[in-house]
Amino acid sequence: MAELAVRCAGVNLRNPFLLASGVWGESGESLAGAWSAGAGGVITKSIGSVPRPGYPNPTIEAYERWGLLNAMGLPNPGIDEYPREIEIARRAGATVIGSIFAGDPEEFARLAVRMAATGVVALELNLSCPHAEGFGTEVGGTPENVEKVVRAVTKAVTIPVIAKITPNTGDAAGLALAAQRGGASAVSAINTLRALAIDVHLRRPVLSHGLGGLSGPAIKPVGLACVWQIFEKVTIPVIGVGGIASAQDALEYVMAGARALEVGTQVTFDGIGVFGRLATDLSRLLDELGFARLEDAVGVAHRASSVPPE
Amino acid sequence: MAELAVRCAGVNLRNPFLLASGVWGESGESLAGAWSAGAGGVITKSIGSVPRPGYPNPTIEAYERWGLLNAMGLPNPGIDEYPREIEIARRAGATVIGSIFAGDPEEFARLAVRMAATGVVALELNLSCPHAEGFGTEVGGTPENVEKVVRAVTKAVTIPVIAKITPNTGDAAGLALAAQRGGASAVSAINTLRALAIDVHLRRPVLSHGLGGLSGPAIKPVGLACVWQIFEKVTIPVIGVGGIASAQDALEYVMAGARALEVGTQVTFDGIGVFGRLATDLSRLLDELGFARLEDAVGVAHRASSVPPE
Amino acid sequence: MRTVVAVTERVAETPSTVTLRFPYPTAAVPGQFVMLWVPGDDELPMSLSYTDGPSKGVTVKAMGGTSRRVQSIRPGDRVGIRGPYGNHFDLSPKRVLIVSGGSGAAALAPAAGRSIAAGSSVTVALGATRAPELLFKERFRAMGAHVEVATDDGSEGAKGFVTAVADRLLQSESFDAVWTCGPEVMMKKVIAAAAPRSVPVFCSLERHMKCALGMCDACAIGPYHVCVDGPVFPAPRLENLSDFGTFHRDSSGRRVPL
Amino acid sequence: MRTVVAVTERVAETPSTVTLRFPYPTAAVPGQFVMLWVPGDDELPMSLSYTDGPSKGVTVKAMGGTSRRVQSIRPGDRVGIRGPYGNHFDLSPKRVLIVSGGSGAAALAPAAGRSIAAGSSVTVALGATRAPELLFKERFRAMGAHVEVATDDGSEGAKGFVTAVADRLLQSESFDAVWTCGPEVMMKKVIAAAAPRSVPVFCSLERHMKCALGMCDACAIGPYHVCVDGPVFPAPRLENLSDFGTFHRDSSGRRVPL
Ligand SMILES: Cc1cc2nc3c(=O)[nH]c(=O)nc-3n(C[C@H](O)[C@H](O)[C@H](O)COP(=O)(O)OP(=O)(O)OC[C@H]3O[C@@H](n4cnc5c(N)ncnc54)[C@H](O)[C@@H]3O)c2cc1C
Ligand SMILES: Cc1cc2nc3c(=O)[nH]c(=O)nc-3n(C[C@H](O)[C@H](O)[C@H](O)COP(=O)(O)OP(=O)(O)OC[C@H]3O[C@@H](n4cnc5c(N)ncnc54)[C@H](O)[C@@H]3O)c2cc1C
Ligand SMILES: Cc1cc2nc3c(=O)[nH]c(=O)nc-3n(C[C@H](O)[C@H](O)[C@H](O)COP(=O)(O)O)c2cc1C
Ligand SMILES: Cc1cc2nc3c(=O)[nH]c(=O)nc-3n(C[C@H](O)[C@H](O)[C@H](O)COP(=O)(O)O)c2cc1C
Ligand code: FES
Ligand code: FES
Repeated sequence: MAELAVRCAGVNLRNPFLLASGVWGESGESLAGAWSAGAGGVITKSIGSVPRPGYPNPTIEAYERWGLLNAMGLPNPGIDEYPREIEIARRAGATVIGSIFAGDPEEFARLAVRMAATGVVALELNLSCPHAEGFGTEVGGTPENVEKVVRAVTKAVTIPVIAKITPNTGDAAGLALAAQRGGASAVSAINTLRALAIDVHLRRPVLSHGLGGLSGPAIKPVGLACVWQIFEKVTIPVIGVGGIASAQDALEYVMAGARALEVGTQVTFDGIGVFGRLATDLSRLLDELGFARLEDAVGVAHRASSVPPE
Repeated sequence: MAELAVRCAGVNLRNPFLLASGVWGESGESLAGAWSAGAGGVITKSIGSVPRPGYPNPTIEAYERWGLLNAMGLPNPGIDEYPREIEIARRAGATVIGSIFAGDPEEFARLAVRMAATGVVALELNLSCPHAEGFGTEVGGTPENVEKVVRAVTKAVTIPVIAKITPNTGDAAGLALAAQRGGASAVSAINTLRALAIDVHLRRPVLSHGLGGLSGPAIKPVGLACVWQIFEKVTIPVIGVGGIASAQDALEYVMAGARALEVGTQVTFDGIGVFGRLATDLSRLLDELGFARLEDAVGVAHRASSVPPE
Repeated sequence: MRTVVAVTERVAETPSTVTLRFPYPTAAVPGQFVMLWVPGDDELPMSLSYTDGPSKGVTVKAMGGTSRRVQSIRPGDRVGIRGPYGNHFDLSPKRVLIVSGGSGAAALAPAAGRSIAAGSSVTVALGATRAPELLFKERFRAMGAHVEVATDDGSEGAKGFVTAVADRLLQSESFDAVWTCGPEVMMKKVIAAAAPRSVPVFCSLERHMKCALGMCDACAIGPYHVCVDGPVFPAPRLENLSDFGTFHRDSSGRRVPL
Repeated sequence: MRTVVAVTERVAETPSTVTLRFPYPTAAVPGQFVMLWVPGDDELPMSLSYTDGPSKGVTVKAMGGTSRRVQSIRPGDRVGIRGPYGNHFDLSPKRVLIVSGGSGAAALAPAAGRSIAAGSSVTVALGATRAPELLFKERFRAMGAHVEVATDDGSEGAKGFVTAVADRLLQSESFDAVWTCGPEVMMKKVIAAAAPRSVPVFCSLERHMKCALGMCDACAIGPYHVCVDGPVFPAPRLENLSDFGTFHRDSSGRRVPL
């Protein structure tokens, strides 16, 4: 069986499949559950400085098995209470990455210090929420802002920092490059695509917040393009996320340049067992395609292609 | 039956469903065919100054019935030969809108004059091809460029000008506003989302060009968000496009702010009969929901919503 | 994924509970719940109090803002429905004791109905704060269930907690299963009462819900998500959960005392 | 949507044509085509010259760059396949005349095979530039078809156009249908020859193709898209099309003389 273990952003992962932030990540038991279901690591729900209830329901809308729209509104228990949950996950042996969000570089830095103190192996900075005012494009929409936030955080903590890049931009690679300049150990892409659903009977948006973010298989082609473009520009590892539902999807991301992967929405469609299945299937697929190690497949599609990137 | 006829961008449409640019739009007979199948109007393939063969195959990849990836590479017969095709469509009685693409404002203006001379009722400027170097973000990626191109064109011609906005941006509404400043009579949104597919067996991108554009149902939620945000900012009419497959999809766009609609990918999944079906179904749906005219539904979801736009 | 339906019927069941009926042909099983969207307000999980046939129903108790708003809904008003979600009661036991506290009867009544129709005998220990709040008392009786009542103020039946009635019934009669829905402290007592007699207990839990799809983690309790692993849990799954009967999570995911 | 397969067999059929066989279990009907992707080069429409069973095949004539490249493919090399696409020959006629020019036999051979297997009698007028280029002559004979040959240089069979052979056969025998594939000028002549005898003619057309999904318009001829409305057309659909036999469209969509 092909070797799935990878080292990414200075963290050893038993396999590349991380639980994506915002899914099963509010309680320590759920994080532990994802770990024991076979995830290579778990990323917490994005945690802020204070508890946040999020938006009223409806907060989600599903499209068959190909897409999911959400505007949870970054609900989270806040950094004062959350260490308890991380402790539960760590006691279960999980490799935990702490996701945080904030409104400016200083708040990010303060939060980062608190999150690092919980013993997480790395931080992921949510620079890309498409629907929470003040926490999305405001901090992650321009290379300048991305660089400032990442620099503030990398100065404040010693653990690796992963910058999660928004796809709601004309130039994801430019944002990733800014994160690299700011000192990020890796970038992850993509978060959800800004999106909307309307109920024609009620003549109003379905989600209480109106705008939300699209995830699931529908965004895989978009995530792949972002990872591809980012891989061409940065030297730090790229973590691929968006619509991964099968080992083949995973390998597409890896060949486009991803060293690790995050899986979110598919947990809804398949249950948490998706992690065990993905790892087994990917190992088999690599065998079949003649790769001894996942690592050997990272970015290979760039070499084959005779076409210059855009 | 509810009234589907609308006036949009100074053009009278017998129904709001326009054939989207790039689908069935290379030959005059096909344009005429879409018209006789019931389209409210037809938009030509984007035409350039000289003939362009486009990229080699593979140029498309389909995802079941929810998405389609393409990088045709803007193949077109060029403005010297294309008037022949428009003539065929016009003789068949079709309301024809001429789509053009170019590399800078001056070329846009020159082409616009030639296209206007063919007797099309309006122009659509393709400011948003996600995969053709020099013709996509370069001309449509910033408000400054959009405004310049639109102004150059509106100064050069007297017929209405529609600016087609890219969704590969953090701020589609800002681009639309720039188009309005430049004198556009309407904006259309969205073009395809930049996307990629990789063949894991061959370790290379599927499309010969590598990057392409995603269309079809998968992008409907994204298109709706763009139209929603644009409608909040501009006073000119908005034309909704992206993933329209049913009357309900169409009405979502209308309630989000669209006065007219374009349909592309669904022609692949349903055949050209989709136009007749959409018109009949939409008229029925409007009846059922108590709208006497399509016009009465334009933008109504904004009024119901208590939530401020982002 | 949501269906917008016009409410066809509104029944004031007790001073604090209202049943709404609406057309929703999707098949459902007693114990399952739907997400009920009150446009412009919120979307709440609600057990189906009527599961059979094309017309479904929910029975809502006035609690906070949204449930009060639900009560003001009139026939013709439109709500959004998605679901049904979650697991359900196993209807195979032949002699069932139902222990219902407050609005818990909403989840239990359709289970009793199908069970009796299939030939089981059902006894209901029905609790409420006071006599007029006894939910579905007549409905249970009309089905052919044997109903025993407890009220906090003694205005009808035994005075005090319904768990005392349940305890007595468990001592005097034999049951194959106990189904219970109501405050978690009540359900904890029911589990304790049934334990010496080795009667399996199934509890229907309520937790804050957002997605109802097993994703957002809002409804997490221990290793479970009530929306997909529940709402019905066999007692052994709950007994070792420190939060059962003591803590739940609020909308932000903070653990707060029940 | 594409399946990448390893070619299992390569057969040099004539000096200019090569058959590639590959595993592709999806069902296909004679007349349909696939899109054959030569990684790193291009993707071309190719009629299935073998439609039955899990192993399909295409037979490719060396034309321009890509088709030459196809010919250099060896067993074990991988190609992408999608499809089959398009309509197919109606196999119900009992007495069929096939008129094949050049690589047209690729589309016609499997139709002949199934037709004969179903009890029809098939006569083939097989044309080529010279004797070694007569594609599938032995294959047609082995099926039980009656084969008459024409070559441009007279190196085998009648000297001259295969249409002359077809004309003679149409005069001397009775047919229920004519199937033809080859250069459009040839097919035009076949239509003309069959007209006086009122035998319906079905032509398999080739046009530049990109999507094969009836969308990109590359393959438009008159009101039709060859990829979805064809490739097989009954003659009356073609007769009034000004481009039939005269113009096609190049990759840019320009009308260029055939
Ligand atoms: C599976 C399930 C079935 C239920 N069935 C019924 C039923 O049949 N009848 C009935 O009256 N109630 C039922 N409930 C409870 C109901 O969903 C609400 O909790 C209750 O109506 C109070 O809502 P509120 O917004 O009016 O109260 P609030 O004043 O907003 O809050 C009161 C309490 O309700 C909780 N609550 C608020 N929003 C939610 C939410 N989205 N999900 C869960 N709890 C929430 C709060 O945490 C708080 O503890 C059920 C809950 C669940 C989880
Ligand atoms: C439905 C259909 C079935 C076909 N079946 C066969 C077959 O069984 N055997 C066979 O040898 N050929 C077949 N062809 C023709 C084949 O697709 C190519 O046109 C031919 O192989 C020449 O390709 P090339 O790139 O080598 O030539 P080029 O030198 O590139 O071009 C030569 C000619 O081929 C045409 N061509 C190039 N690319 C395409 C394309 N994507 N689609 C269509 N035409 C193209 C050009 O317009 C030009 O006229 C079929 C075509 C169609 C439409
Ligand atoms: C319900 C939900 C909540 C999410 N919450 C967060 C979050 O708090 N922080 C974050 O960085 N990403 C969040 N995301 C985005 C995911 O982590 C992921 O980037 C995105 O969903 C794409 O991956 P997927 O298609 O596998 O779900 C959330 C996604 C969903 C569906
Ligand atoms: C094959 C294909 C070709 C296209 N070509 C063009 C084009 O030439 N000019 C243009 O403005 N848009 C082009 N588009 C974009 C469509 O007009 C439309 O904006 C997009 O596909 C979204 O709509 P849909 O989901 O209904 O297809 C093309 C789309 C497809 C699928
Ligand atoms: S309500 Fe979201 S996981 Fe249960
Ligand atoms: S090949 Fe695209 S329409 Fe036929």
